[in-house]
Amino acid sequence: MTVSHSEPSLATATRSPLLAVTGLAVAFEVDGETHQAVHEVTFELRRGQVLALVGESGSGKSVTAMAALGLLPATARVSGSITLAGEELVGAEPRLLREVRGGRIGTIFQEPTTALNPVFTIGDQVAEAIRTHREVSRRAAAARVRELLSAVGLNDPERVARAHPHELSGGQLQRAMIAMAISSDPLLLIADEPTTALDVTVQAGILDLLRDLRARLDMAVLLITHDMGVVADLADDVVVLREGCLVEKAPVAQLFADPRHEYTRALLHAVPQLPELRLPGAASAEPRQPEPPARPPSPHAETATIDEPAVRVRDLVVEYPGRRRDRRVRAVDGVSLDIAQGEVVALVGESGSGKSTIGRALAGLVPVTAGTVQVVGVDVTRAAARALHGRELRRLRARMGIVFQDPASSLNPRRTIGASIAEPLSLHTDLAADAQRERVDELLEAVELPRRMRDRYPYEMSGGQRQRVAIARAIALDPALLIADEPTSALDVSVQARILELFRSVQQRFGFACLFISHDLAVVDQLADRVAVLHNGRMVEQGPAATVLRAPEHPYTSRLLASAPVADPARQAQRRAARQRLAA
Amino acid sequence: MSTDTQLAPPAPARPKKSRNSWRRLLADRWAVAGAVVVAFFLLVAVAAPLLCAIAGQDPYTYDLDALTEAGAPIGFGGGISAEHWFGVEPMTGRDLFAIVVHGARTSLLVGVGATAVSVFLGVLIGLTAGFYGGWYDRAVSRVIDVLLGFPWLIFVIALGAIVPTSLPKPLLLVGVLAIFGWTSIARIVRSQTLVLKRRTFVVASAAVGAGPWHLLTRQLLPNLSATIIVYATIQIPSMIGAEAALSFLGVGVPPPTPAWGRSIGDAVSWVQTDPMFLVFPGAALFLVTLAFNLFGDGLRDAFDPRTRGLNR
Amino acid sequence: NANPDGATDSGGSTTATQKGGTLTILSAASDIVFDPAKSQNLAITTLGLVLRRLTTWDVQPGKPAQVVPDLATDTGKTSDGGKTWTFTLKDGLKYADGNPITTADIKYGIERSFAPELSGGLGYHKSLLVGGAEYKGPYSGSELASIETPDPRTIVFHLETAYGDWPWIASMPAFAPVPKAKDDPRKYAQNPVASGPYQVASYQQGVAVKLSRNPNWDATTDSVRSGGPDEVVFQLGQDETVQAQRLIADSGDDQSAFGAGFVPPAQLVQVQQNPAAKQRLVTSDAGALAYLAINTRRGPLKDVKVRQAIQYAVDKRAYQVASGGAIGGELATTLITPGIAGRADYNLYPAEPSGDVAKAKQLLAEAGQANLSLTLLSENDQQSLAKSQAIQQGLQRAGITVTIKPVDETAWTAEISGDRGDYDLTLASWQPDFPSANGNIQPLFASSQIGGGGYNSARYSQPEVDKLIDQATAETDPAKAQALWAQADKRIMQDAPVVPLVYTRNSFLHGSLVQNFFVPSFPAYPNYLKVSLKQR
Amino acid sequence: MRLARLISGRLLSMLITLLVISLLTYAVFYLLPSDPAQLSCGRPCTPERLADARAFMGFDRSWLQQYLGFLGGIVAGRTFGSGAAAVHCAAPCFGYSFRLNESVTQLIVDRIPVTFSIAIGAAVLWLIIGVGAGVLSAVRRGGAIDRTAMTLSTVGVSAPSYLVGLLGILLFGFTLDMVPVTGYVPLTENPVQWLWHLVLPWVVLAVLSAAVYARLTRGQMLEVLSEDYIRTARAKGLREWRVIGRHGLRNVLIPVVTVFGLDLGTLLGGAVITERVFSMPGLGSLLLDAVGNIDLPLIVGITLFSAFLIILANFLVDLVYGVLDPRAAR
Ligand SMILES: Nc1ncnc2c1ncn2[C@@H]1O[C@H](COP(=O)(O)OP(=O)(O)OP(=O)(O)O)[C@@H](O)[C@H]1O
Ligand SMILES: Nc1ncnc2c1ncn2[C@@H]1O[C@H](COP(=O)(O)OP(=O)(O)OP(=O)(O)O)[C@@H](O)[C@H]1O
Ligand SMILES: [Mg+2]
Ligand SMILES: [Mg+2]
Repeated sequence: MTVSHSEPSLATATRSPLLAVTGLAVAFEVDGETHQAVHEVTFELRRGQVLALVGESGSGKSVTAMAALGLLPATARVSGSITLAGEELVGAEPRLLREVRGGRIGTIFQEPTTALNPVFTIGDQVAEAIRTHREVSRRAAAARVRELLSAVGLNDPERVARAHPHELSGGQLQRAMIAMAISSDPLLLIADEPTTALDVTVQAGILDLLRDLRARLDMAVLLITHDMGVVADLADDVVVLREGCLVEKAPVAQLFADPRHEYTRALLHAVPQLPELRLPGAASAEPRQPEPPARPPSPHAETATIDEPAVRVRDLVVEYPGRRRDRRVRAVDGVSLDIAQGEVVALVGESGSGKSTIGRALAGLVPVTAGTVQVVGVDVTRAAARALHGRELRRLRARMGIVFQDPASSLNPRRTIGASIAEPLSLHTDLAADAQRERVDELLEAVELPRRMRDRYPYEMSGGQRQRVAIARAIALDPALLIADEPTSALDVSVQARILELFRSVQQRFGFACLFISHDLAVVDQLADRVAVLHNGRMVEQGPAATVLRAPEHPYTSRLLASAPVADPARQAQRRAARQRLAA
Repeated sequence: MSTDTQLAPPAPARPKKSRNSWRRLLADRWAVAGAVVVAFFLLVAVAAPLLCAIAGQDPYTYDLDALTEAGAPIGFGGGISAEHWFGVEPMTGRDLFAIVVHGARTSLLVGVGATAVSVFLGVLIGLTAGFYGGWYDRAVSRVIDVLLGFPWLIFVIALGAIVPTSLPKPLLLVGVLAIFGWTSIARIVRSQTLVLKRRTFVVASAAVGAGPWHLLTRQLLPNLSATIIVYATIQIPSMIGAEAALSFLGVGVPPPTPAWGRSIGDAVSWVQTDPMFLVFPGAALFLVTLAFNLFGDGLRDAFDPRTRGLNR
Repeated sequence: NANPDGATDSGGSTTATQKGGTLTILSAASDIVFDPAKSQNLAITTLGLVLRRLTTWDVQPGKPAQVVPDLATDTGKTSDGGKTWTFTLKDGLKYADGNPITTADIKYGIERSFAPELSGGLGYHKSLLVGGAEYKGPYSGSELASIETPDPRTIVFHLETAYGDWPWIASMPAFAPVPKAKDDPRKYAQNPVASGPYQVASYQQGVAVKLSRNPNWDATTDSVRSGGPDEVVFQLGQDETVQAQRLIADSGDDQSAFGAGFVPPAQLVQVQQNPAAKQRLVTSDAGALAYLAINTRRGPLKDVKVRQAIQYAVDKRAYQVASGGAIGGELATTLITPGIAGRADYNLYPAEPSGDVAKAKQLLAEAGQANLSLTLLSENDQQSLAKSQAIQQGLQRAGITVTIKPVDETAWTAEISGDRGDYDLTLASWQPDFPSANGNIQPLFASSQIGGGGYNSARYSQPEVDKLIDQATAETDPAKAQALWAQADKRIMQDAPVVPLVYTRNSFLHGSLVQNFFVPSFPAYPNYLKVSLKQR
Repeated sequence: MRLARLISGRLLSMLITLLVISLLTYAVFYLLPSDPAQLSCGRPCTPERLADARAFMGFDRSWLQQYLGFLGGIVAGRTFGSGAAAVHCAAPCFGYSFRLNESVTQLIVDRIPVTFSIAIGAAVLWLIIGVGAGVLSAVRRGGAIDRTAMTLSTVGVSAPSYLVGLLGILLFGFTLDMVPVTGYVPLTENPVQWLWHLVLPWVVLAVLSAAVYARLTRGQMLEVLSEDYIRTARAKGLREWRVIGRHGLRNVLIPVVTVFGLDLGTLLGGAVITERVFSMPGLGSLLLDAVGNIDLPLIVGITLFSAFLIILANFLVDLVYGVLDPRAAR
């Protein structure tokens, strides 16, 4: 992979386009009113080319992609033209669409949790995708499934294949989704935020995989992402969308070097920068002893009593019951962690290493196998054991805010987002209906959503919009502890920057403690006081953010930092080379 | 309301969500038609004496002159005439119009009442059983097993003999029907709750400190509404039919109080000789059922915001 | 006119018997009890095909039933005014298995009817025979001394009191011979030792019973059975309406079938509109007495005036229509039914068929009972309820509010024959078990029959009537007895414990190949013993 | 292992449930206005004969004593009557019907083939028709198929079974003369006739029940079709029927299977009216007969048997939940 990034677009410029989107416009009907989601978008994609579709959250990226597959809901009105190798896809015959879908176009959906059928195993679902377009025996398909699953970096393909979606972590699901999408060697891969739930090491692996596919199969990729590092790493050309309009279209190098449009500039400007990495000469394999921070660096540290941390986790073990008793999954293995009041602790680590599980354990949402979890002095383990909905636990939860990893599934499909955001308010405050509405509007504005969205249902929103709803709900009550599981994974950098700003300001105002689970090291660096690194359910390193991110001790942490992409095509190419050397 | 909210700009009277649902419902022609028919029958039930007064008939008076000697109605369509709009009942000569109109009272009261009570009980019990699980669920499941396995036929016979004649029959009926009727809806609701309660949005709601009641009513129930509405609308005719069966066992409203179920039961054997005897009460029951179902479907769609966006 | 133009083929007809074929009898019952001790069969129906008794009935269309000898040479001789009865068997009688029939077997058959294990049959003899009240059957090893069998062909009965109708009693199922060696009380009901023209070939509970010819049956010894078909098949558990539809359709095997049950009113109307089917409809002249029983022990109903008012208030015409019109029954005024020897026709409460409301109101006013409210205990089938409503509607006109209380058949039986008697009115019908006025009056009006399983549903107790019943029962001279019964009939009606409504007429359908199918006046059921099939 | 424990636990609770049901049946029977002894007293009946009959049938004892006797019979067998007429009913004795002179177990066993033939065939038919119609009308929501199917299903739910049976007989049996109208031919005797005689009852029961399934399936399917994973399935390029038949249906099945368990369990205990109309000697007609003759041992026997089937069906359905949707497993 030494091809430079401006070359492919030149090399393929002479070929006829594989995918041509011309004057695409999509409008949704929302309660009798039309809402134009995409305006007159035109772009082309050639074989072997990677086109990144970037832009603000809610700008119509996913809608554009779905339009190509003819998978928009019936409330959508699509005009314009989308051709695949010359064949019109808008309003095409079901037969043609069927053959295109999954066969010539593979799709990675934005939210893997809801996109996978809960009642079938991952293996079944991937095998089905294979067998739909190819005549292969069941056994051969099963073998290919295992192969694909390990190709996407899943360590235990056997278990993952047998698992049902709810038994896997967000990143594992996302990789299963990717395996499914590439299973039939498509001509075109639509990858809608394919790596949002992946830690940077795994993400790097996936990006390598995609690059490899492109090289081997001359596959084109329509990459939708907000991660400018990923864009820099993979894309040949970039299309920038904003509010449904195409604002800029340029080869990647040119875009990063010399963005034309003001919005693009703002976007690039908002990309958080990773600190300069100082790789230690000899990385010690020994994990650091988890130690309570000697002096919490938070501005509110003075008000917090040091001997009464907001969260005290000791030797936490969480096991999930397997289908059989010997198949139990030990997701968290002897983790100890303290979060002082007003402190932001970031939890980073490999996908599937138990980050979300720890978050859930803090809220008393998973049964704890061993160890203790105390939140603001209350033993969650005991409270949770007594009854999942015990009064004590409920009081505790009133002071907790949680952003779940997958916002789509954490919102009730039958309730408007206004109602969902108002839920904690009506549960724990005695605000009148009007006051509640006002507060909801305030919160919506705080997360950069227009007020009119209040009456939308979750399915009528984009992934990033839903994620912001989840954030709004979590901070509605000014919690004492915020557990945020990848809260900005679906947000474009500009919105992310504003959300992070919001976080900071709210945190400064109320001084809540925060467990911040993220794979975006730059964000972690901006926000966290301390960082804890998780690997295979064990805590491998823990310390002040500045130390861990700049001078990591554990090799895994080093690998992690080395894998983080930067939003600069040229530098990213160097980093990639460096990382590959490190791995070798 | 506090005083300062008075000064606030007037908020829309209703939260928009319900307005949306209503608008969706009103936009559904079939649902509206269903609602209109249901309303029509309710009106007929309420105004039964008046209607009969207009027709100059009552459901109790025999008119043997309208019958042949063998007891079959004389004339076209089961004795349809200016006097007897729907003809007459064979063997008695009672006015069928009056019987159908008055029958609406009993049948709608019992059918809708028993359905409402049994669905309420079933949903409450099924929802809580599925949600809480554990010993409570096991206990509920066993109670359901007992009720389902219980020989209700002989129970009802015994009951018919024990209850004093003075007890208001419709109440008794609704009670008996509800006691034996809640079990199936409870099991259905329970089965779906088992899955629903593990959905992330329910967990998310619990995580913000929602109590069981809130989870049950705000998170689970809306997602069960489709099943509940559909099941409830199917239940109504069964209840009306069961009312007839019970009245034969001495627990229902005793004859000659008109009831559709009984009229239909009586009419079955006349289906060849006097089909109109079956057609009128049968059509009434069919129409009401259809109307409830159409309305129920509309309601279901209105409550499910996503349905309209189904792709093809 | 007893013959309404609706039913032309009243009673049925007879022609010469043709032999052969398979006769199908459709029955709603789920099983047939062939055990003579447990059977309540009439002499001319199912059991008569398989089992013979000492005496039997000779029924002919249009003629009253007569008691005739069956196994015996005559209908019994009494030497002491009806207390001792002697019968002698015919010569050369054999069971289906070839063994000779002896009087010891008859004695044994009667004895086993006393066993509690085999209760359920017709037991008129049980309280008549000396020592019968205490006797508990042969299975505990004891015999009944009041039945003597001095030789295998002679049998002598000693009765507690004189009983003129004993020859009729000797025609009851229990008087069929049961060889002790073949008696298995558990299985005898399915596998009796046949003495009649047929034997049980196969028995499937709830499904079918097949009868085949008994090779040892000798037609010359049997005056009442013709043994026409080669096989008789009972199809059990047949829904009445479906039965009627099958017979109306008259296709295939159903052409050689008849229905054992009455044709339901709706199908009766249908048959009357269908000329082909109408030809195959047979209606009895008169049958059971349908009546409204007034519980004479209840509050205002104790007052004879009130009961008389009810006599006038009842709308017999509506009742008749509810029973299917004229084809369903003839209006009744007496207790003894037509077809019973000695019946006197009279009407103590003359009124229009639909009653005399004014008179009823007047009587009620005299009794000071202007606003009566009564419960009517009704069986819960559709027809009973229709009839109950006809009564209700009639009484309503006189200001008597009637509440119908439907209960299922067994509960109804328990209620009216039990000791509690918690009802004001009830509808019942009664067909005597043997064609004597005794059978009309005694079970319904003797005070001994109140509760304890008796059928005195009016709970009527009148010493004067009891005395008349005793006298008439003991009378061996038929003419004198008949006069006494007629007297009792009138006397009872003066007290108005029941309202005679109609003498029901029973209608039956048969297939087009069925011949010699007729329904006598008594009993108002087809005579199975003579039915034959037209041979093609 | 877990399954074994689950099953043994369930068996125990099943046993207790059956005990409760039998106890209740005895207790209710005691409240019944009818008197079984009366029915077998014969005519004319005297108080002494009544007392004899009662004593022989054991009804002179209190219901609790009778119940204990019944339980004892299951454990140790029972002997009824005395002397030459005594009957013995061997160890798992679920009672003895004096009326039919047969052990209850034998009576039930004899009727099982009929009822099971009716029930299973009908169930298969109605499941196919009902779920098929429901799926079809969900997919073609608001279209002609949807409206027709739903209107027909309204007829199905509101028509009395007796009427449908009778009309079926009149139309197919007499007018068209296509199928035999009544009776049952054992499968072992003549499979063709068996099928032929069962067609009509199956169709009648299916017409009645399919309606419920159609409506339930439709409502549920509409819900499921708007889920994201359906979109994923389509994005794989699956044929529409496979998207709906596999991904959609599987998620619809939980409530459908629940109702199916209830219905099949109940039906296996006897389809009273259908068996009556078609003169099928199944458990339903046996029960009807037993109730009509207040044959307590038989009533208790059939009640327990059908309760057992219902409980079993519910148990199986509970097990199936975990298979249909792993999230329901725990
Ligand atoms: N079914 C729908 N009904 C109505 N509006 C919709 C629907 N789906 C999407 N939208 C709206 O269309 C716009 C574009 O959505 P889209 O999902 O394409 O955003 P996106 O660019 O993918 O954003 P994100 O990065 O947050 O995923 C958004 O404003 C969204 O609210
Ligand atoms: N319900 C479950 N049953 C069995 N195993 C489970 C279950 N939930 C999670 N796991 C497993 O536990 C491990 C930890 O999962 P967790 O969701 O905590 O990972 P994570 O660190 O949040 O990963 P990601 O970054 O991908 O979200 C994973 O290997 C996952 O497969
Ligand atoms: Mg998107
Ligand atoms: Mg996670």
